[in-house]
Amino acid sequence: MATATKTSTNGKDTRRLIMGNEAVALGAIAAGCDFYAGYPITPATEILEEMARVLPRRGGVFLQMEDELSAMAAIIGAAWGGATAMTATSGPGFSLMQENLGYAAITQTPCVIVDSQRGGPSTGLPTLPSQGDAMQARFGTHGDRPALVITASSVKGCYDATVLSFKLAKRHRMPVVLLLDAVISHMREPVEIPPPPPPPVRSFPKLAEGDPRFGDAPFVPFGYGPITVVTGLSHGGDGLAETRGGVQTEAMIINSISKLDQDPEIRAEWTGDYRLDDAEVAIVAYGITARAAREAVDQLRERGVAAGLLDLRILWPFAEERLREVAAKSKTIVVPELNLGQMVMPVRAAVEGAAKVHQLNRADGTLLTPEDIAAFAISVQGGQGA
Amino acid sequence: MATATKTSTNGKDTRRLIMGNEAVALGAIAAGCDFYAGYPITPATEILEEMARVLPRRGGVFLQMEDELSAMAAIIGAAWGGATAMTATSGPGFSLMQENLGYAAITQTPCVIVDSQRGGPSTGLPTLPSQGDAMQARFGTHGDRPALVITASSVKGCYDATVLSFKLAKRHRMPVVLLLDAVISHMREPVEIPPPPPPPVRSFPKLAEGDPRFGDAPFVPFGYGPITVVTGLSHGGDGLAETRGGVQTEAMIINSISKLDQDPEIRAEWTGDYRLDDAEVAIVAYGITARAAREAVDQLRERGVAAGLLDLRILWPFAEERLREVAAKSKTIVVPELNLGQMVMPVRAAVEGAAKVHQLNRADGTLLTPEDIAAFAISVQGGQGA
Amino acid sequence: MRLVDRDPIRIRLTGRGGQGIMLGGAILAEAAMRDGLLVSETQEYGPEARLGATKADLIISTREIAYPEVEKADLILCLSRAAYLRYAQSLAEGGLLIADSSMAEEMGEAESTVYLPFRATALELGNELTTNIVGLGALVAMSEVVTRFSLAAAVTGRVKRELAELNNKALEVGFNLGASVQVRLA
Amino acid sequence: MRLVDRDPIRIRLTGRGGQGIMLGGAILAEAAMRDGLLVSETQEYGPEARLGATKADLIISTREIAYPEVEKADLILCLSRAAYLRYAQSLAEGGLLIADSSMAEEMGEAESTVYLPFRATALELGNELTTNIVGLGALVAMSEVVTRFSLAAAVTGRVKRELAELNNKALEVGFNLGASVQVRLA
Amino acid sequence: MPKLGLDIDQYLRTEVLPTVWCPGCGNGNIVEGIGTAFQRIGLDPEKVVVVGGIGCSGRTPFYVRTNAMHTTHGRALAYATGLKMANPELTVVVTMGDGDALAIGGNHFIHAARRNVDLTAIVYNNGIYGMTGGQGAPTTPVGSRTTTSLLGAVERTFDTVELALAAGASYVARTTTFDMQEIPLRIEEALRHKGFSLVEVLTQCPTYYGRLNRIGDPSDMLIWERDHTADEPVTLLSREEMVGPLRTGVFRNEEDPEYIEVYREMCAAQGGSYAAG
Amino acid sequence: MPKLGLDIDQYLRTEVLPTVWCPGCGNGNIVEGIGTAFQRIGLDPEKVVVVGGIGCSGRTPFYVRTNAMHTTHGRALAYATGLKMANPELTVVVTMGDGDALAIGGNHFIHAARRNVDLTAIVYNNGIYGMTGGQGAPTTPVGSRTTTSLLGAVERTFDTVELALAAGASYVARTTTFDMQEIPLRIEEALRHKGFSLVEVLTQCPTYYGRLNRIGDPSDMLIWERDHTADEPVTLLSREEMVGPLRTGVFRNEEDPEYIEVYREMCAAQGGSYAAG
Amino acid sequence: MSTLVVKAGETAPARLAPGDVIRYEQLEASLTVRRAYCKGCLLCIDSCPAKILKLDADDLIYVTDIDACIFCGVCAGRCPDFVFVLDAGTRNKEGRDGDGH
Amino acid sequence: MSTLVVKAGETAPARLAPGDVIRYEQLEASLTVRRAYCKGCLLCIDSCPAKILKLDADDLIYVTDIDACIFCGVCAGRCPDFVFVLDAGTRNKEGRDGDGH
Repeated sequence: MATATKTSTNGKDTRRLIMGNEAVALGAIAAGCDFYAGYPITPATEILEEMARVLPRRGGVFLQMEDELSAMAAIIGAAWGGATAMTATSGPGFSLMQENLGYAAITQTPCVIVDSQRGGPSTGLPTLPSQGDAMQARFGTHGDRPALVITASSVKGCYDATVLSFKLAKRHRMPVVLLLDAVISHMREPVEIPPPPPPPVRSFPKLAEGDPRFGDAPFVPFGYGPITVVTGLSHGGDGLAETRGGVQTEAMIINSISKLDQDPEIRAEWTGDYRLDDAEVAIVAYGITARAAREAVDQLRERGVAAGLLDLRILWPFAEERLREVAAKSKTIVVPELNLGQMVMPVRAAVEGAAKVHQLNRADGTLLTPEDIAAFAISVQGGQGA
Repeated sequence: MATATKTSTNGKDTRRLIMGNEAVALGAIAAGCDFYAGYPITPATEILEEMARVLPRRGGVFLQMEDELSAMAAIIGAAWGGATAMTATSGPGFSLMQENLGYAAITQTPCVIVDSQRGGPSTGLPTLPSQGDAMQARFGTHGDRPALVITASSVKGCYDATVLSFKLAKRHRMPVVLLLDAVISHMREPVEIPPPPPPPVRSFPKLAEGDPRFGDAPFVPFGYGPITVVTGLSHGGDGLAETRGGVQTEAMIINSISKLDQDPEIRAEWTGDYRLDDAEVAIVAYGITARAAREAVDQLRERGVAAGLLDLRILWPFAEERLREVAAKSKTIVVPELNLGQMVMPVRAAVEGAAKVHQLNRADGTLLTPEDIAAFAISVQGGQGA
Repeated sequence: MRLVDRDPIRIRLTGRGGQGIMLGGAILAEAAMRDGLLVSETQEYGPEARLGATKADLIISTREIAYPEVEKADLILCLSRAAYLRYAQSLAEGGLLIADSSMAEEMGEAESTVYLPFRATALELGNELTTNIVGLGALVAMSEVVTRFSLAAAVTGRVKRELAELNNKALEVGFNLGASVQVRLA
Repeated sequence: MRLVDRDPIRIRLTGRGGQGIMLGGAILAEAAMRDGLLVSETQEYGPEARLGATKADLIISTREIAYPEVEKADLILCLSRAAYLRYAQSLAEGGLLIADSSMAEEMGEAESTVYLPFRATALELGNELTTNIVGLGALVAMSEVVTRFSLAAAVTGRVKRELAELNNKALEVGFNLGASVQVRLA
Repeated sequence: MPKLGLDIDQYLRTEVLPTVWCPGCGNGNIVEGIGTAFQRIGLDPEKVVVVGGIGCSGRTPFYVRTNAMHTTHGRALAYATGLKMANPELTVVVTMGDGDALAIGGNHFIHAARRNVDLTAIVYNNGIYGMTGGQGAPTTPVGSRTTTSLLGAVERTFDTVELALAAGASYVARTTTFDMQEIPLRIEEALRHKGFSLVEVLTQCPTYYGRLNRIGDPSDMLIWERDHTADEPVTLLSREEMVGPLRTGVFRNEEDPEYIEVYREMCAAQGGSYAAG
Repeated sequence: MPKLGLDIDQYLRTEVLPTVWCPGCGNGNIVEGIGTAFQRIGLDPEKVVVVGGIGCSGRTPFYVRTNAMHTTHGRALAYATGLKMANPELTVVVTMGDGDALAIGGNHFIHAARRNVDLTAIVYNNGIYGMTGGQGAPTTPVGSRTTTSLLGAVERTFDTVELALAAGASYVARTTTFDMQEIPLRIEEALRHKGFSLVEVLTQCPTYYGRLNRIGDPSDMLIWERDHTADEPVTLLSREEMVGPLRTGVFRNEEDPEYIEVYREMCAAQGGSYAAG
Repeated sequence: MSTLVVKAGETAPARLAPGDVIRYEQLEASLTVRRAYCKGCLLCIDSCPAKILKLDADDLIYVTDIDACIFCGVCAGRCPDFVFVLDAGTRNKEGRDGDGH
Repeated sequence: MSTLVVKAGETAPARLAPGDVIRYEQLEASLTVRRAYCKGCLLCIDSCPAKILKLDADDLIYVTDIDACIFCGVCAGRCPDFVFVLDAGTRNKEGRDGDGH
């Protein structure tokens, strides 16, 4: 190390040392976010603070709302006012946002919600990390909806995932959930980040009066075209409530879901591989646990176990196809999670027995270490799996 | 029919013609419920109205709260005040209850929450049935928790399931979710219901000062023993917050989960069978869809298809073992649901390829008919499955 | 099989919001129960509860009723124009539609349709709100899906006490209206 | 392998809330970055932010850092008694614990421990709040995990402008404190 | 007095009429008041958004031919706050029932009043939950019958006006559907007011409130409204005085720093150009 | 004046001391006030529940040696309403921070005041979010610095007392940690009052509010409190007057039908025997 | 919806269909009645000073005697369902309802 | 926590440990100082009329001169951390802080 320090770049380094939460804020600004509404909550608060600092000087809107219910409502309202909007919270606030998240889904409103996960349930462990909201991010609101949930496992990853979240939220006209955790949010790493762009200039497609507003139609906010009707009731392409049954809404939701699966960028970003090609043991992980798993892979390889990592960078939609490919090659799958077993369910459902799926869980606020994962992988390889 | 009417019992019939929602209220009273807090919402409102009518005359408490957040909070508070408490709602309200539902879970508070499902997401189809909250009932709150979710498919079933919900809520010290739908809630059927018992007399085990209050300890409300500390933070058996990590809470949650799986009454009520013994096609359904499936089984049998029904009477914990038994015998499983595919995931995860699992979904507020299910079963038997 | 011998038999009561269709459904279901039969009754709710077409569906049977919704109805009672337009097509093959006479002119004759003056009769009785009871009486007189005795008991049990007499009268008139008609209950 | 040659090297800064441990972590991490190294820094948050033991963990490496938490630390800086009690045991084999002299008497001597008067020195400088900077200076002087140059730049960049001079002075004193000690960096 | 019954069809979505509301429900009168006020001011429908919550009156956005946002129960003002802040050029009118605004939405109501963003909130107060079939509301007068208080409501009643004033609303008025000419007048004043404005309109629910309380037909309910109100805009009455008639009129109409203007200055002080997008 | 500093250890959970609160935080003074009031009345700890929300002051239940219920953010009064109604023999005290009570919990606050269930609500108002690190609150005075308003807060400020009065609270008082002898006095009055009672206590957050606004050390913050308040319990000031010192004292102390009594009568009228279980 | 125009002196058809829109044109004023929106609530009937409104067999509103109409607009003001539209024209500005004739 | 009793006329030890509890017993009154609860916030020091409170090297409170204590209880009233407990006994009821001596 003493030697390494000699290679100092002495100020030529353009990297910045920032927290995951700051990277989220910078990513949002880079993606043109000009509206933030939120409410303080550990461990997401620094996103709120950073947006409070930055947005006014860019002419954007920062609103500290009375609660998380209204924060979610405000960003949906803002999106329909033409803004590129986001909020950030943690488990308790995310639970409160679920109803309005469903509204954003049925009204096809682009917006970004960050959930920095802490130990749950309830108030739980406010300052400690968890992955306990993975299924909630998909199923937390009542009814069915298209879901797009993105993860990150580094500070740079927070920045990139935020930019991606906004991009996909706009492309697919939907709320996108960025799922972090207390460690990622508060971790500092040096990152290379481009300077922020100038404040965004709003521009939307032109719509004529009779054009559909929902389904495959482009998102055009109020005031940027002919009048539009938006409702949380099941509705048709014209926005008016369906009076008998929800045939049109069901079709639009199914259509949205299938478009997610076919999006080339989602397909490209869906999962990350590490030494997976010849792996006999595939570790399927995401977020902070994927970092530990990566180190576990190295440790396992050193010990002669052909291990590899599939990092679920986009949790939902779930990368079923990829899982089936992995299962076809690696007959053992290990799913380590900081919860009592959540994403292991879609993994099992996807592989349908093609590989033996073992789960490794911890939900006490402590991270799974590389050693934990490696030891578990060895134990299940020896036939003593969970 | 004209003939049948001749068999009239002319008043000797002790059955009553009531709605599913009324049956829930009667079941609650039968189970000793003496506290109801709620908020009006279609299609659950009649439960609120019935409890408003009945409870005061029994000296029980009826509270119409300002919203669903506070309704859920109030029943938890009431349980700690010694009451046998419940609330009822539908999807939007259920979404709002999720945060406090997690609090009930971590504080091991017995209470019952009825969710009469309507079309979602968001405001959706307020008067039409759905099964869109099946996964939300399990994963709607942040973090992990033990979950107990019961269904019903008839008016009598509503009554019985409500009684069972209270019984299990008390035995396992946890919030129990009773999952209905708009059709079941509003359907009238003749049912035989015993007269209501007298208002309950409260009685709780004696606790000494140093005794544990959580984990395997009995539930003793405030005022019925030495002072007690209750918190939504991760805590130990003494109720005091764990200051470093949530080891004790994690252990208590895992313990609760495993006790559910071993409860003989849950095991007995877990699923219902209909002509399943020799079935080549097993239909796995719940709630209103199980009724259609039952008729579909008859239709299929008439057409020479050896079909059977597994009715998931208790959705969560999920009857994994039973599913594996079914999969071992019936190589084709059909999962019809009034959503875009929810319980099919745990089914697939449980059977791990031992049977081919096909899903039949509808989410436009219209029921799947026996004909729909039978036709689908035939089509997938012919190898053209979903 | 004759219509009256169908088991289960599926019945749909329709009208506009405010015409007492929900109450009618409950009454008919309770009558079936009083006859010792199995019955399920489902209703259509909507924000337009007080306007537009609405319905109550019943399945009456001597055997357990699995699927409770009515796709095609063996018997339809129709008290309003909007309900006719919406629900007439849900009549099962060989079924019978019993509609208010006010629609006769516009809708025209059909083999499966009988028109009777429910509303006019109720107005004669001095209370339009009894239209549903008159209709029920006629439907039961024609179809015998439940006994008149049980229907009368169900009416008494389900209407407000001060209106019991009026409704019993309406029921009587309805029975007579129904009995006066010759229909093929094939 | 000598302690200073460990790559990655794991460092834990500990003290009580209010002693600037978080800031110290950020400064040291930034110094590493300025040296062209890879670094990850994580912190312990808690409701007791202003009291009790708290820590910042750093991993500094020339290679990509996967798992960012520190289980066993090669270097521990310890500014408070509570932190000592809580974190001293997390020292890695062959690691070095650098603690405030105020604890020397109670904790006793150990091969792996060096006591230095950080707090006393800071008080001499007239501001107890510089204890963390004095400590960082000593740690870097002893371990050379980052260059003094980068550390000084990081301090200047991260403290309030009006306090920059004071902190630079504290850093200097810290460097001297550290340099004055003979330790085995085995 | 302006003429009644003028053609306001340009502000009505006539193709979805008749409304879902029951015969004799007063909500339509308030919609007419909104349309009339829009017409008097001459608003461009493309630059207006009517935001509604859930409940009978929450359906208003479907009937006013402007942009419409039918949101979730209780949250309309939170949606509207985001919307208006994101594009201050839009005129944002928020229509809510009493349950929507004051039961589930009470918090957003007081916070919107506190912030003083330039929104016009219209509370349709019929003292009962209509859409779900006649349950009691926080605004149900003590003693009234509802399906959750068949022997008379026992919980005390909220006073919308007092709450709005205490929370800081800068324009506060109350009127009734009996005072039909006043509705568009107050709404017009509220729209022209800079800041958070509240117009509460007592309106009749003949189907539930009227029937359960045996008040009679819709016209009788208007008489009931007349007899239970007094045009005397005084506030913070003692609890004994509050038993008397409900006060109507304009309770506050003050110039107060409007939040968008405050926010604009705050941005400008930092070099930011708010609402330039 | 009663003596200061008397032994109230019987009402303190001393084994978990010191508190998590920062040095100089005034919350402990309020806890002391609660314990003192309990002692003066002589309450049985087993028949008392202290219910707290989330935030610094929400932790109060851990420190008072009675039954303790530490609930979710903003909902403490809703929990307490259910608890008290389920067992009216319990004395229920609800401790909340300003954000807990008035931001996220604002709705339950006004509804609890409206219902008038016999609860004692104590709002610890430090004008800022402490637990999360110093963000602005609805109670942050305009112009104050917080981590979300580094150039000074621009949103208008809630007045807890005005809101409580408008919503119908029957006992309403405000005091400060500067007035240390008044805290137990007001809490005792509130506890003895039948109905919903509110005691707001202005308390110092030296770590965030004090530091960000350069007020000085905890003692300086007490002086600041003294200089920014006036013992003159008047309400509904005009907005200009509200710029002046915050009024303290007892704003309302009225006998009003308490909801539990009302409910008991309602049950009795139907033959039900409330709270007989 | 096609509109049936009834000019001054003319008589409206004896029987109207539920969806009919009728515009009564009288001198400079006119009153349009959109029966499709009517719900039969009686508010207009009870408030009409000229007592010329009634419900027909379909429970929909109709004008019994347009010649007696004073074009005051009270029906429109009271109607919550947008049934009536008044075009007062010049007549109303100086006409009979202004001076009470 | 064991309590160290300092009777009237006695002197407290020169160096106290962080967790020490000291009860100063003076005639009929006593003042107990529970140092384990102290956070060193200065509120008691600033408010003590006798100016006899100070922080030690551990930033914990101690009494410099108990003989000067007037047992007024202001330290206890100002302390938010339950450090001080006053047992005023008879002395306070009729003693010097009552008549200002």
